[in-house]
Amino acid sequence: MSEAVPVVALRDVEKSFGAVRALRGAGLELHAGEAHALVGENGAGKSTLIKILAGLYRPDAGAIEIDGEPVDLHDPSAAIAAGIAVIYQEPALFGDLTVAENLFIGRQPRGRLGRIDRAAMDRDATALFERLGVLLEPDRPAKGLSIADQQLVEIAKAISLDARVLVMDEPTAALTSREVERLFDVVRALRAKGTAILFISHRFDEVEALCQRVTVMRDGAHVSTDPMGEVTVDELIRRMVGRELAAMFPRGEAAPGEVVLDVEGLASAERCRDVSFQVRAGEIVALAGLVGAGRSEVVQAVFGVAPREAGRVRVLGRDLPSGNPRAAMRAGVALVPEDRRQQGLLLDLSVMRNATLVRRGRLARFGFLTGAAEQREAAEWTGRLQAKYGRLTDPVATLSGGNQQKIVLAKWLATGPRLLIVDEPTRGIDVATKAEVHRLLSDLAADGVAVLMVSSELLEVLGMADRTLVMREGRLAGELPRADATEEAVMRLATGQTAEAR
Amino acid sequence: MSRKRLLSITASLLAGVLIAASACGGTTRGDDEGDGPTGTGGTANPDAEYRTGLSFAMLPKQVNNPYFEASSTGAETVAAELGGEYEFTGPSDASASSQVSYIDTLSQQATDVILLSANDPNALCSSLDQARSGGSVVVTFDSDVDPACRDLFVSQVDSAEVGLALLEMTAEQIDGTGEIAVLSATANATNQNAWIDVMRAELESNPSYADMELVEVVYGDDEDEKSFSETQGLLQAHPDLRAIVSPTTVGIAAAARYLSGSEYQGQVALTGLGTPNQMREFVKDGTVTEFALWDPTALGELAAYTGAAAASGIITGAEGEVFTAGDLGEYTVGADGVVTLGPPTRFNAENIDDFDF
Amino acid sequence: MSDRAPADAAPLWSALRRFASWDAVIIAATALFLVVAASTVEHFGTARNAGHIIVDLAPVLLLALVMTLIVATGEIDLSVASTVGLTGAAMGWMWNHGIALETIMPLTVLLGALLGAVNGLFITGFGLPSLAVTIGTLALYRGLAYVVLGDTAVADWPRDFTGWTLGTIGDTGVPNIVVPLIALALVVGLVLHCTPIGRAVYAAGANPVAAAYSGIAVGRLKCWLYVASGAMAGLVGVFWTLRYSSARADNAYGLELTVVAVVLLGGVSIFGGKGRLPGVLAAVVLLTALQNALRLAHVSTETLTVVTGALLIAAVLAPNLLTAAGDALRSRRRRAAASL
Amino acid sequence: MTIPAPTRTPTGSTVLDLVLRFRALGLLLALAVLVGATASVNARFLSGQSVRDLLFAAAVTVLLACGMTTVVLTRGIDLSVGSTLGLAAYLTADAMSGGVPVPLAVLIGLLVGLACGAANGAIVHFGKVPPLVATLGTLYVFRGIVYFTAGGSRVNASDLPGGFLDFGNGTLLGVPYLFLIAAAVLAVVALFLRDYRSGRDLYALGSNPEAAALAGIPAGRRLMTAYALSGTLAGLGGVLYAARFGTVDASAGYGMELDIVAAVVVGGVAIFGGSGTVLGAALGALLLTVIDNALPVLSIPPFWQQAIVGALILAAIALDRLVALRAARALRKKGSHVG
Repeated sequence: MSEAVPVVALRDVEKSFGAVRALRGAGLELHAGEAHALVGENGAGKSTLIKILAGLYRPDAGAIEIDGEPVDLHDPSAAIAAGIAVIYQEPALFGDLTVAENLFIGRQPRGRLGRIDRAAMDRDATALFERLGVLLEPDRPAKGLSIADQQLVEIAKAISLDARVLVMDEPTAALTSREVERLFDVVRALRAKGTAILFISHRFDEVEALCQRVTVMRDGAHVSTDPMGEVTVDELIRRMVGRELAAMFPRGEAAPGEVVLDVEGLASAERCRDVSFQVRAGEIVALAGLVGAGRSEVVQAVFGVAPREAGRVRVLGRDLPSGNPRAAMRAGVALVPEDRRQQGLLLDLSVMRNATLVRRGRLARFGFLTGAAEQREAAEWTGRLQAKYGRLTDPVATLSGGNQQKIVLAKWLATGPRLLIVDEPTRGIDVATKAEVHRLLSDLAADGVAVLMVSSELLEVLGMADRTLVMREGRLAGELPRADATEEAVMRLATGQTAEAR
Repeated sequence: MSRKRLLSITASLLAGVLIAASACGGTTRGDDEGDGPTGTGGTANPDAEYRTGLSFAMLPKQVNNPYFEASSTGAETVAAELGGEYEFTGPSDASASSQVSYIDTLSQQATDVILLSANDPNALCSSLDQARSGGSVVVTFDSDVDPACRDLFVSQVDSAEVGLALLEMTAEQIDGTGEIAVLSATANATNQNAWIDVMRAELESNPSYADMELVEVVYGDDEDEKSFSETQGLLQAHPDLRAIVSPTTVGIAAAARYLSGSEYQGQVALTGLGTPNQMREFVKDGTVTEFALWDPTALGELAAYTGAAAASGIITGAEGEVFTAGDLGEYTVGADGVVTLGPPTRFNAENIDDFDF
Repeated sequence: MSDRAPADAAPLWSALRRFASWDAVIIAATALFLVVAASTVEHFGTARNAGHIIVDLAPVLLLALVMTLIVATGEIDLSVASTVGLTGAAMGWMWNHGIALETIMPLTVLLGALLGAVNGLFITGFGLPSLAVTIGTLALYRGLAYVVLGDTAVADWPRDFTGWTLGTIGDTGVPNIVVPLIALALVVGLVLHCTPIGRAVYAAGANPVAAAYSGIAVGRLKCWLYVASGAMAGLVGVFWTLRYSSARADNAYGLELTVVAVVLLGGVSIFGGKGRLPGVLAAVVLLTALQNALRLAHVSTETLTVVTGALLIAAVLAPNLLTAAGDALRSRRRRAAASL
Repeated sequence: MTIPAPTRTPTGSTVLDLVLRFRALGLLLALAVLVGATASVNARFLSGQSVRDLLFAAAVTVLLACGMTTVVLTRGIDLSVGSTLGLAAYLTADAMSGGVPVPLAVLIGLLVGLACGAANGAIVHFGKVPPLVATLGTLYVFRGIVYFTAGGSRVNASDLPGGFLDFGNGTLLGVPYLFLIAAAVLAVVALFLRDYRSGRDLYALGSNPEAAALAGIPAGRRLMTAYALSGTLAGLGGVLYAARFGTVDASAGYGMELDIVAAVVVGGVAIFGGSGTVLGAALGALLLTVIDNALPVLSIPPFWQQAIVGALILAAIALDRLVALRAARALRKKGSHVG
C-alpha cells in the first residue's frame, strides 16, 4: 500500500517566521485508507506543518504534492478544494451564527433561487451529530458552547466535507473518553472508505488505537517514520525528546516548608467550583486534567485576573482580595500565563519594555523612568535566563517561542515571587529550552519558592510534580503524590472513567 | 471603588471652588463695559477720487452659496472698474471660527478692502480689529458685526422696511386674519432677528394687523433639508396656520417645494425673501403669490463702492457723508455707519420673468 | 534550535525602518514644509503669521494631547468637540447668571472632566465599545449645548480675558498661549514617555489582556484618560469661548475629526500600543501651517478638504505598504536563498 | 453503547429568537409610544399628509442604513456615506440639468456611488487601513470633490426634468415612490443577508475573521461587496435626494453619516460586527425620523433633537450589552452533551 502514490506528500518543507525557523526540512506522506500519527514535543513544528497543509502558510522552500502532482495551496479555500479538511487544536467558530451554519458556512444547502434551505441544513447537521453521537441543537447560536462542544462542532464540520485527507490536530484534548470513542468509530469508518488520516495527539494510547504509521518530528525536522507495530512507545518518546528523560526532568527530592498558598472553596465564573488545596514553599504542585477542566480558571482566580465568586485565597497567611492582581503581586504571587502571545507578552513592544513591565513602578525615580534603569534591569534578568535576542529594543515578536517564554519568566522572576504560578510553561517551545525551563523551576523550588504548575503534557506533570492535583469538570477529582502519579492514574481521574472502560 | 473616589474628589473640588469664589468675588457680568476702537477717525474728503489699484476681498458666510456668488459678481465688476484686484474667498462651512482664519490671512496680505458677511456678531471682532489696525477697510454686508468692529455696514434694506414689507405681503395674501409663522435661518442671524422684531412690534401696535397672530418662529439653519422638515413640522403643529413667512432664500425655496407637493398647496400662503430663479416655478404653479428680495448683485456692487470710498478717503463712516456708487447713484451714510441699498423689489407672476438672478 | 535565524536577508532594511519611523518622517516633512513654504509663499514666514498659526492650532493641539493617550490605549474619543461646545455653552450660561469668571473657568474644566467621566463609565464600567459610546455622547453633548444656550450667543466677555488669549508676551511677538501649550505638551509628553503610567498606556493598547495579567488596572487607567480628555476639552471650551469672545452651542463643531486626523497622521496606531507625541505635535503644526499656506497662496478650500482626507489615509496606508513591500522582499530572498 | 435519541430542549433557538424579537419589539414599542403620544397631542400627526411626509423623510435614511448595516456586520464602518450621497446627488442633478436623459443620469448616480464604495473597499482590504480611518479620509476626499465640481453653483428644481421631480414627490396609493424603492431595497438586502451564502459570509467575517479565513471565505471579495453595496445605496440615496428636494448644491448630505450610524446602532446592529439585521436598522432609521418629525409637533424646542438621539444611542448599546450578557449566561448554562 505504501508503494502507491501518496494522496498528499510534503517534501523538504522549510518555513521561518521572522528570526524563527519553525520547519527545517520536514516531510510527510499520507496514503489513502491509512491513519498516520504525527508525534513530537510541543514546538516540534507539527502545527506549522498542518497550517501549510491547510493553505494558511506557504512554505519558504520544499514541495507539496497531491497524487504526485506539485500543487500550490495558496489559501485555505485552495486546500479545501484539494480535498484537505483540518480539525484545528483550537476551535474557531462563528459565535453569532447557528451551530448548523457553522458546519456548512460557504456551502449551505440551497433551495429555489439559490436561497439557503435552512430546514435541509438543520437536517444534515442533526444527521452528522447523530453519527458522532452528540446532542447539539443545530439552530442554537455557537456562542456559549463549552470547549468540548465547540471541538465536536469542528469535528463534525471537517467530517461533513467528505475530504480525501482528514487532518486532526489534537482533536481529543477536550473530549471525554466516551466522546473520543465515538470519534474514533467515525474516523475508522472514514479510513475504511479510503480517506487518508493525519492524527496528532499527545496520548500514545490513542495513537496506538487508531494509527497504522507514525512519524516523529523534533525541532522542525523529520526524525523517523515507521509502521505502528514496529516501534515501542518508549522508543518514540526517546526520539521525540532527543535526549535522556532524566536530563529533561531534573527533579530532586523536595523538602516542603511553610504553606505559601492556601485555597479554600474557590469558585469562579461557572468554570470551577469548590476547589481547595495548598502549596508549600519548595514544592512543585501540578494541576492536571483535560482541556477545559477548569485548571487555568483556578490559577486565574487565585492571581486575581478573573474575579472569584466564592472561596478564600491566602498567601503566607494573608487574605487576597478578589479580582485584584496588584494585591496578589504585592503578596509575592507571579503568574506566567497559559497563552504567551495573548496574555503574557506585548508582542509589538520591545524586549526591554516587556521584561520590565511589572517592575516599572519600582524602577522609577521620583516618578520618572529613565531608559537606563529599565535597560539595566532587562539586561540582567534576560541574561540570567540566557534569553537570546538581537537588541533590547527589538520587538519581542521577533524572538522564538522559547525565548519569548524566557522573557515572560524573566519579567516575573524579577519581582522575586514567593509563589510562582506557571500555566503551560513549555507550550510551543523547543526541546532544549524546555529542559532549561524545567531546571529553572527545579532550582526555584530548591530556593524555597512555591511552584504551582498547570500542564497538559503528562510527561511534564509526571516528571516535575511533587504532588499532582487532577481536575475534572471544574472540580478537584483527586490528588496523587509523586509515587502514585502514573499516566493511567492521572487520565483515570481526569476523564472520570473506571479502568475497564478504556 | 475608584469611581466613588472620583466622585468625592469632584464634589469636594466643586464645593471648594464655589466657596472660594463667593468669598472673594471676581469678574462678573457687567464689570467691564468694553470700549473698543470706533470709527476710522480722520476727516472725509467728499471730493476725492476713487483710488485705483485697491485690493478687494469678499469673505461670505460660506462659499458654494449662489446668493454670495451673485454678490461676488457685483463686487468683482466694481473692482475691475476701479482697476483693482479682487478675490472671493472663505470657508466651506458657515462658522465664525473658520472665518477668523480667513480674516487673519487677509490682514496678513494687507488687503485694502474686506467685504464681509459675518457668521457671528462678536466672534470676529478681535481679528477685524487687527485687520483694521493694519490698514484694511472692513465693510460688512448682508449680515453685520458689532458696529465697533467695522467701518461701514451695507444693509440690503432698512430693517424696518423689510419687516413691514413682509407683513404687508402676508396680510394681503390672507386678508389680514389668521395664524402666521416664520421660518428663519439661524437664530443668531442678526438680520433675520431684526426683521422678526419689527414684525412682532408691528403686529402688536398696528390695528390693521390685529387679527393676525405670530404663533411660532422656527429655524431651518439655512439648510435646505432642515428648512424642508421644519416646514412640515409647522404645518402639523398648527393646523390653522394661514401663512408662512420665510425671510431667507434657502428657507422660502424649501418651504415652497414642500407646499407645492403637499395638500396644503394654495391653502397656506407663503411669502418672504427669495430669488426669482429659485421661485419662478412656484409662482407659476400657484404655490406662491408674491415675495420680495433686493438684488444681491447690486448689494455686492454697493459694498465694493462703499469700501473703495472709505479706502479712498471719500467717506469715514460718519453719519451724513455722501458718496456716489457708480450707476447705483448717490448714497448717504446713516447712523452707526450703515449704508442702505434701498427698498426690496417685490416679485409676482407679472414681473418675475423680467429678472434673472 | 538556534534562536535567531542566520543573519536575516535585510539588515539594511530593518535599519532603514528603525530610522524611518513614521514620527521621524512626519517631523522631517513638517520641517521641510515650513522651510519651503516660508521661502515660496508670500507673507508665510513673518512673525505675525507664525503667531496666527500658533493661536489657530492651540485647540487642536490641546485636544490631540490627551487623544494621543486614548488612541494609544486602543480607544477613541469622538465626543471631544461636543464637550468643547457644551462646556462653552455652560460657561455662557453661568456668565449670564452673574457668576464670576474666575469661578466659571475652573467649574468649566470640572464640568468637562465630569462629561469625560460619563464616557469612561460607559466604556470601562459597562464594557461598551468606545466608538459607539462617544458617537452617542458626541450627539448628546452637542444636543445639550443647544439645550443650554439655544441658538443664542453669549458675547460680552471682559476684554482683559479675551485679550489675553490673542495677546503676546510683552513686545516679543510670542503669543501668550505658547506658555500653557508648551507646558501641557511637556507634561503629557513626560507622562507618556517617561513614567510608569505611560508604560501602562502603551501596554494597555498593545495587548489589554497581557496588561491586565501584568497587574495593570486597564479599565481604571482608561477611565481616568477619559476624565483627562474631558477636562482638557473643558479647558479648550474656555479658551475657545474667550478667543472668539463668543460662547455658542456650535463652538468647535466638527473639530473631533481634525483631532483624530492629526493623531493618526502623527503616527499613532488606531489599534493602540504605538505612536509618539512628537509625531502628533508635528502633525498638528503641519496641518495648521498647510491650511494657512494654502489660504495665503489663494488655493481654494476644496483642495484643503481633499488634502486632509488624502493625508489621513496616506498616514496609515504608507507604513502598511512599506511593511508589505518589506515582507515580500524578505520572503523572496529567503525563497531564493533556500533554493540554492 | 447506546446513544439516546436527541431530545430537543427548547432553549437554543428560543433564546436567540427572543433576543432578536425583543430587540425589534423594543423598537416597535418605542415607535408606537412615540407615535401615540404625538398623535394624542395633535391628531394631525397621523393624517395622510403627515405620514406621507414621514415616509418621504425616512426613505433615504433607510436606504443608507441598509448599506451601512452590511458594512458594520463585517466589523467595518462607512463614514463616507454622506459625502458619497452628496457627490452622487450633485452629479446626477447636474447631468440632468445638462440635458442627459433621466435613466442615464440615474445610472451615473449609481455608478458614482459604486465607485466611491469600491474605493473604500479597496483601501480597507488591500491597503489594510482600518475602516474608521479609511472612510473618515474618503469623507473628506469625496466632499472635496463635490466642492470642486459644484463650486458655488446649485442645481435648482426648475433645471430638472418635471417627470423626475414628479416621481420624487409622487405617491402610489398614498405611499411615496421613494419609500417604495427604499422598502424594495430593504427587502432585497434583507433576503441577501439572510438567505444567501455570500450574505451569511458577511456575518461570519464579522463574527470571527480568523475562523472565516480558515473556512476559506473570500474575505476580499466579500468586503468589496459590502462597501460597494454601501456606496451604491448611498449613490441611489443621492438620486432620490435630488428627486425629492430638486435643489442640490455642494452641501447635500453633509453630516448625514452620524445619523446613519446612529440609526444602525439604535437598530441593534453590533458595532463590532457579526450580529444585527437590516430590518432592525431600518426600524432604527424610522424611529429617528419619527423623533425628528414629532418634536415640532410636540412643541419641544428643536434643540432637544440631537440630545435625544445621543441619549438613544447610549441607551441602545447599553441595552444590547445587557441582553447579550443575559443571553450568554443562559446559553452557557445549557451544554449539549453526550448521553
